[in-house]
Amino acid sequence: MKYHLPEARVIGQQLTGQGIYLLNILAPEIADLAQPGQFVNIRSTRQLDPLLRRPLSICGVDRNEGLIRLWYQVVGKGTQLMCELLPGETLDMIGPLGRGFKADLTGKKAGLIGGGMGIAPLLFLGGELAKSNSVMAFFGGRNIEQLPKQGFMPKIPCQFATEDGTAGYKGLVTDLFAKWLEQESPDMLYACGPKGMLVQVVRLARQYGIPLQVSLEAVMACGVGACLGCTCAKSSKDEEGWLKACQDGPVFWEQEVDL
Amino acid sequence: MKYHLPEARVIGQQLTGQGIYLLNILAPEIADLAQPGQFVNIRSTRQLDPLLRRPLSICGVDRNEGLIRLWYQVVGKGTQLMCELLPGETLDMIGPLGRGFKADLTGKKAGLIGGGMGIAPLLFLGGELAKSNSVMAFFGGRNIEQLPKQGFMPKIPCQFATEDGTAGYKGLVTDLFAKWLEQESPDMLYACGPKGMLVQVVRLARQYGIPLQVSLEAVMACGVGACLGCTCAKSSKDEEGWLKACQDGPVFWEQEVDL
Amino acid sequence: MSVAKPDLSVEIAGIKMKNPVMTASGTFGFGEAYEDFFALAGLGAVVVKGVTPEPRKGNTMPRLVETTAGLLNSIGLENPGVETVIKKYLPRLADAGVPVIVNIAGNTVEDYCSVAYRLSSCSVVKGLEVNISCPNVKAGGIAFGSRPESAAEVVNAVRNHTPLPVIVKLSPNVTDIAEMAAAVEAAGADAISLINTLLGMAIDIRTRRPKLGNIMGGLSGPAVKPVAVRMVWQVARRVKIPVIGMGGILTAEDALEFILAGATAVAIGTGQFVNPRCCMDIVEGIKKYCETNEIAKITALCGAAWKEENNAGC
Amino acid sequence: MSVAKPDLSVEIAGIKMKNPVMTASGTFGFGEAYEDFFALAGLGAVVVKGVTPEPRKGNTMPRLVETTAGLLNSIGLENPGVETVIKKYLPRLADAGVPVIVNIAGNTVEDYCSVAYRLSSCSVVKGLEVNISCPNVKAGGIAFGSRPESAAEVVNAVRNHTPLPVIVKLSPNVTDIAEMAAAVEAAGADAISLINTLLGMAIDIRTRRPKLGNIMGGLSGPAVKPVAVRMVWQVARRVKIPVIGMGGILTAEDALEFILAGATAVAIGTGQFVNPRCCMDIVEGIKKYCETNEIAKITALCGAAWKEENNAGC
Ligand SMILES: Cc1cc2nc3c(=O)[nH]c(=O)nc-3n(C[C@H](O)[C@H](O)[C@H](O)COP(=O)(O)OP(=O)(O)OC[C@H]3O[C@@H](n4cnc5c(N)ncnc54)[C@H](O)[C@@H]3O)c2cc1C
Ligand SMILES: Cc1cc2nc3c(=O)[nH]c(=O)nc-3n(C[C@H](O)[C@H](O)[C@H](O)COP(=O)(O)OP(=O)(O)OC[C@H]3O[C@@H](n4cnc5c(N)ncnc54)[C@H](O)[C@@H]3O)c2cc1C
Ligand SMILES: Cc1cc2nc3c(=O)[nH]c(=O)nc-3n(C[C@H](O)[C@H](O)[C@H](O)COP(=O)(O)O)c2cc1C
Ligand SMILES: Cc1cc2nc3c(=O)[nH]c(=O)nc-3n(C[C@H](O)[C@H](O)[C@H](O)COP(=O)(O)O)c2cc1C
Ligand code: FES
Ligand code: FES
Repeated sequence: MKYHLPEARVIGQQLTGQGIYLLNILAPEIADLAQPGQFVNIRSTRQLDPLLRRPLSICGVDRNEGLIRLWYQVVGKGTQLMCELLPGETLDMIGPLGRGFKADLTGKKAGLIGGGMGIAPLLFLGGELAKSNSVMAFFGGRNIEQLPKQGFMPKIPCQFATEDGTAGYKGLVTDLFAKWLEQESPDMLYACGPKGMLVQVVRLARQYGIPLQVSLEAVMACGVGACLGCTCAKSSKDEEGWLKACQDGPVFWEQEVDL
Repeated sequence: MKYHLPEARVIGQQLTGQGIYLLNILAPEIADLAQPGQFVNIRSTRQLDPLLRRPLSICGVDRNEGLIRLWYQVVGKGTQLMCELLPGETLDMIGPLGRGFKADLTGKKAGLIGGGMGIAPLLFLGGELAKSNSVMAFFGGRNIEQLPKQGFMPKIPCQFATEDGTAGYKGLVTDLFAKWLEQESPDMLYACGPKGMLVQVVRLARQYGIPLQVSLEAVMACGVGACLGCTCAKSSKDEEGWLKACQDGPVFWEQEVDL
Repeated sequence: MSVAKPDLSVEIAGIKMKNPVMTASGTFGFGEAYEDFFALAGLGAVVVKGVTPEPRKGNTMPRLVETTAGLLNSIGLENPGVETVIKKYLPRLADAGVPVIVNIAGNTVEDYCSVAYRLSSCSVVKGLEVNISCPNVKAGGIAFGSRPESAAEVVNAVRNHTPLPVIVKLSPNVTDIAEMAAAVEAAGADAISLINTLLGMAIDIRTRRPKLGNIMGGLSGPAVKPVAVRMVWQVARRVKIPVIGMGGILTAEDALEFILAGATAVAIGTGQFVNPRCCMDIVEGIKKYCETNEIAKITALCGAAWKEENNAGC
Repeated sequence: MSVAKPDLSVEIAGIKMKNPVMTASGTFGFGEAYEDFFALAGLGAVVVKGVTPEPRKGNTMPRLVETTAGLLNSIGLENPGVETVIKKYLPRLADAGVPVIVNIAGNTVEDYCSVAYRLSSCSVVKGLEVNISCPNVKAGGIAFGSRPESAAEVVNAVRNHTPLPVIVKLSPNVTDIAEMAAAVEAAGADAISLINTLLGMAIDIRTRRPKLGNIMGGLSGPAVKPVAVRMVWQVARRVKIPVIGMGGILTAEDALEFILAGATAVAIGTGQFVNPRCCMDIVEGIKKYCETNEIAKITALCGAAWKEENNAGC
């Protein structure tokens, strides 16, 4: 079931790093159903510029309070308008959308690899997985501004990497992850982030033979499978056709897709 | 001289009646030059919907503080966005624009007739004229909500009319004005308001042989004489061509135009 | 005073619709995408995605670019092919309580005919919408819909391969839309729908390359509405068959503009992406307009903007 | 690293411009309207309002309607006629330090020729822009610019009545813009400018009548940009003469899109209404882009979106 909340109320918004915001929205129907890896599609103006909704991963929920949390970076006019929203104002939201992570594990060991804003869905996922599994997260960004902060981080063991060394390991998050893989044997891997990072993670997962789920991005118009705009290439060369990031994904088994 | 203030600061905004707002903006350059009857052309969003500026009459200035005052009704998306502006926020403004009222009178008697939001420029004008002339204003609206209130009214004698009788005379403002004309012999008349009202005022002014200036409205794109979109019909049948409301007006001698 | 229960029903080429609001092909999947937001039975008709004889993979990515108040798409008619559509997608629509219209496409006249013929035996299909904006491979890729002769050829051929009502969907990328309309009317079209998308493109100044994988794409959304209303006006004044208007409709006010311009019905495409209840909100808005303005039958508004002009002239 | 002083100068048919930013005809009066906001000398060229042999009253009101991210206008070529323009308006531009291009219009081929001839003796005029979107009264009101033959006829005739550079301004309301461009190039055009406005209309659902006094009007502004970029791309790849791109340019990013699509220069119309310093902001923005991206000469970017494509293919 998907819900359309034309007037979901902003409960609070805070800056967590330069140009990066954490937004709390009252959306009980969506909070109730949302699974890690799913997203919402948002309009934050009644005007027609920007015209289309903007997809954002659900980064956390508070089912008691009926809240969902988004963590996003301002990159253009849609996110700019969003970050100007004050508590009490409303935005127009559809969700929960898409196929989330398969995370029905118990007593397993899971590795999470996130880069940039791709960390957002992994925060939700990490909290859920940690309830009955052992989890290790690897989160990387260009600098400390891009990393998640105490307060909206789930309580999971986590290693940070920044390209400029302002926090954690100086370098790529995949380096940290590769080192960890040398010693550990996780049962499942989850990744979300820039394409270059995903390609590395796929390589490592294959090398060690560990199942991997990746969350992909694509430009979207409808978000609900109607427009066929958000295609991702299927990996199997024999089978014709594409996958829809908004409906078949955004989370795929790495074998399903051609990055 | 016209100024472009891309970030004129909102100092305060208040509701003066249902859907009608009084907006104070810091715009020292414009406040300095503005003459009654002139207008500003405003954008209150950085997005491209609505695309064009919206013309609003200058309803008052505070030259010491560098403020201009606008009094407007919310009728569509441009004015809706404007009324949501909070103190400290900015709007993009060009002004002062157009030809204002000829008001270099001393020791004369002037009559002002305003209907609906057409009262806005007459508030500025009335205050200026009253400094060295005797002024009587006739302001009408559909109901009490539409009338100007103490606090932003210049101190001039004034008779109100409302169509529903919620304030002042119950009926048309032109009736009040007509009665006044039976007893008084003003030297100059000034009118701004809906077309039907202006037609009546012109009829009366001609009947009594009193010079009349009218302020007209037209849909505008540029506001500065570039697009030729805001034409008003010239009255003289022999001479070809149109007048530009934004440049030749918005104030005209009634003889110049064909209402 | 107001009309209590305005009659919103319209008829297009024998297809009875409870109201004039349809979906635009390619923006509503096969009717399943918006089922969580409203019931199909609330619509006047459902027009499904363009169907070709064989499955089509569609164009390369990226396929979407947002422009100011518009959307450029280059989906490239991705579809599972007519057989799969008949087997997997149409059956679900049998009990939806709404007429189903299938949009058909092809690269040759034979393509169109074979899809039309194949769909004619499906009881769920109540009409065909012929998308003539497709490139004619035998004519070097010039769209069928860009010349009156080639448009008429397709329409005539399809007409002879189906007993179903044939709605012809015109391309707006032409010098004289009324001439195109007259040509397809003469060739046997039962109704005309317009506009398909305006050909457009966008360039990324960072990469210095076109933003769409396919370089060019079709522009839809509010940006194109003035062009669409103009074309509906021109076509409705020219032909006798009913017109379905579309292009940038997001609200009931937009829809009414098209109806006043001469459209018997309207279709919503990009509007659904913006508001997933768009079609239903429009049905309700049209109803309210009729109530307030004492319009007993919506058909009375069709073309009123120029019919009243004519009356005024009498 | 960055280029310290990028060379923004371009040349269109012998007209030397210090940068590629021009005004669009009909949106800048005769150069006086925006003088409080920036000096004309900062522009690449000034293109003034369309001029006809006799004074024109223009169309009835209302002449403007805002649409979503667009503007419909039906000014109807209001202008004081060529003699008054020469006497009253052009002299003020003599010392402005910017090339002046006069847009010319007419209802017959003779109209165009007489204005062209008359303007050729004015030293201030550095080029003519021929607006072929005007209705040809001898052909029942069909625009000159909607058929290659009639477009070529006007251009050829004007070419024979002036030694000045002839820029031909194409109408976008055609099936094949590249064919139109090729026709006017063959007929002697020195440059091509595009796009003029897209024919559109809007209806008031309250009065149920068209919003424009003239019923239809021309659509401009951001809404049309994707169509304009596409047409510039198609035309620039087809012809050898330089192209001036316009249609919805509001920012330097927009202007660069047109340049990458193949425009040598760009013109700003509706953008000036939105931002009275639009042209100047664009000049500065282009300069900054060149600096940051190490573009020593702006001409290197002309058509880069497809020239690089070709290179990549080698
Ligand atoms: C499933 C999904 C989940 C996402 N989750 C997050 C998240 O949790 N946090 C976050 O910061 N970002 C997330 N993104 C990216 C986010 O959608 C874009 O940053 C946002 O749409 C940009 O909008 P804008 O108007 O600010 O920028 P624009 O001015 O529109 O564009 C800026 C850049 O963003 C890209 N973009 C624009 N529209 C879309 C779109 N509809 N889909 C994808 N990319 C687009 C453009 O290609 C461009 O490169 C997610 C994207 C997807 C598809
Ligand atoms: C010189 C001048 C002075 C004005 N002064 C005042 C004033 O002091 N107070 C006040 O309340 N209103 C004034 N107006 C009217 C005001 O400009 C419009 O109400 C406003 O532009 C509507 O914008 P919108 O986006 O809210 O409405 P829209 O949704 O754009 O339209 C609502 C209505 O307003 C009309 N309108 C829209 N744009 C314009 C435009 N550019 N010019 C004229 N009419 C337009 C439309 O025709 C429509 O009927 C003035 C108009 C002019 C020309
Ligand atoms: C993503 C997308 C896919 C489309 N696919 C088709 C199609 O398969 N067949 C067709 O005839 N039109 C197709 N169209 C055109 C629409 O049906 C419609 O004519 C056009 O979008 C204008 O309407 P709108 O502005 O309401 O979207 C498509 C449009 C979009 C945006
Ligand atoms: C109000 C207005 C008047 C115009 N007058 C003319 C004209 O006289 N001659 C002409 O060739 N084009 C005219 N145009 C078209 C513009 O020059 C330009 O081609 C078009 O508006 C697209 O550019 P834009 O989107 O930047 O406005 C006019 C456009 C507008 C908006
Ligand atoms: S965004 Fe429309 S199908 Fe995925
Ligand atoms: S608004 Fe453009 S000339 Fe008056």
